[in-house]
Amino acid sequence: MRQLTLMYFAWVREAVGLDEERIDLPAPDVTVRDLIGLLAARDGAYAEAFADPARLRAALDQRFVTLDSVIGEAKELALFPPVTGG
Amino acid sequence: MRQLTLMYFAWVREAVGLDEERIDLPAPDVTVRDLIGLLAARDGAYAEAFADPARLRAALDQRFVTLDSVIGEAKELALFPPVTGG
Amino acid sequence: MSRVSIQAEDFDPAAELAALEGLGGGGVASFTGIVRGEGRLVALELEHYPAMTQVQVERIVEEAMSRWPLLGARVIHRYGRLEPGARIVFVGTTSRHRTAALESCAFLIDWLKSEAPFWKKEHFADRTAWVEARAEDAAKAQSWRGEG
Amino acid sequence: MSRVSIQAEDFDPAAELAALEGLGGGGVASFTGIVRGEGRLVALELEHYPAMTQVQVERIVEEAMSRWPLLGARVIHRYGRLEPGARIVFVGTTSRHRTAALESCAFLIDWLKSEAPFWKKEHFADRTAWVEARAEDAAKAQSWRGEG
Repeated sequence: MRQLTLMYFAWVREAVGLDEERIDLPAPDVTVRDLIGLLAARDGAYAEAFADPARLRAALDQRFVTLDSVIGEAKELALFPPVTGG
Repeated sequence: MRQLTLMYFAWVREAVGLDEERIDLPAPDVTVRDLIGLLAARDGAYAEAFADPARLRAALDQRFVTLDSVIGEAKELALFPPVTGG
Repeated sequence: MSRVSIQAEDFDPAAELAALEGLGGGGVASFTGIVRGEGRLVALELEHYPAMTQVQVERIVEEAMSRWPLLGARVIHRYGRLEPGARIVFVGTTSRHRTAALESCAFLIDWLKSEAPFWKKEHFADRTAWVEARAEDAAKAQSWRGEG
Repeated sequence: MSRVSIQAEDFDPAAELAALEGLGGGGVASFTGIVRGEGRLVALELEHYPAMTQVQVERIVEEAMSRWPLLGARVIHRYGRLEPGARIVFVGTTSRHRTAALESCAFLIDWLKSEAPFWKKEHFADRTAWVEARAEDAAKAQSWRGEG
């Protein structure tokens, strides 16, 4: 089973208490939204952070993607709130 | 008969060979366009400079006006090509 | 806070930006116009209408201050003989809102092009030519009429 | 010529403007974003996604270079802890056409707001708060999709 690196930023990082972690990818055709669902099914802190996918944005291998994108061959998935740079 | 100061800029100034001059105002209700006509009726250099009113712009007492504006109580009429600042 | 300078001397954009940054607005936009050295241009000569220029440019700045929530606006426009590479004009604005700073900066430079009493003459080695006003500059300035 | 710096250190807008002026474009536009000291803000903390930031901002700059005839573009974005009055971001562009310089500068700052992986956290004396993205910023960035 292939591994995927998850990275968290801003309040997502603070909520789960981790910068990054590695997880087993259930299947290559899962979507970002599927993974958010898996994370929301974990304990309290995760459940809260990932309860509402509409609050989250994602990047696969450092490219912004929609939540319905398939993980495919990507090595790194970052989850974070909408960006506030500039 | 009231006097009016005429000021010339850019190629208008160069064409007539003067920065400014004073003229007698024929009547207070003449327009800028009327005065341009009077200037065009002068000798060769003036005739050429003022032949085509469409090439000219005007300011009365330091405010841009259209050529159909009446001179009225103004003391200074400037005639020049379209501006090219900035 | 707004200030207009019509001057022969060069200016320091850094000092102008620093003053605008100090007003606490959060966003500072600027535009600097420079003499291009194209077609073997030797110099650009800027003539203006001294009795009118300062007042007219101040009117344009007041218009910008009334249309956008600006904390500051600064305009410097030079006249006289300017060689390629020399600065001609500086517009700087600051606001709490980046869009207000950016739009008012664009508005000011567009309006200076069509509403400030300056005329440019190009000096080449063998001839001189008055710069013709461009219809698109007038259209650009007029396009602000319908907005804001 | 374009350059992107993602850095903790402050920068000197004057040096950046001077470099852009030297490219011979005739028009230089800039925007500098500064931390506002509102609501008793003690500091702003900028977090970013290092593996992504440089590449992503370079993509945005390439997009600007391909949409407008620019001679140069410069973007500097800071991260880390920044106090009120500190500079956060600098965008500078230069072109033969003032409208290209002004529009691309506005485009770049609008896109940095919605497409650069930075997150701002506000530190007050008694609490902290992540800055919420504003719908109007996303709309502003999207508005460039239909143009150019």
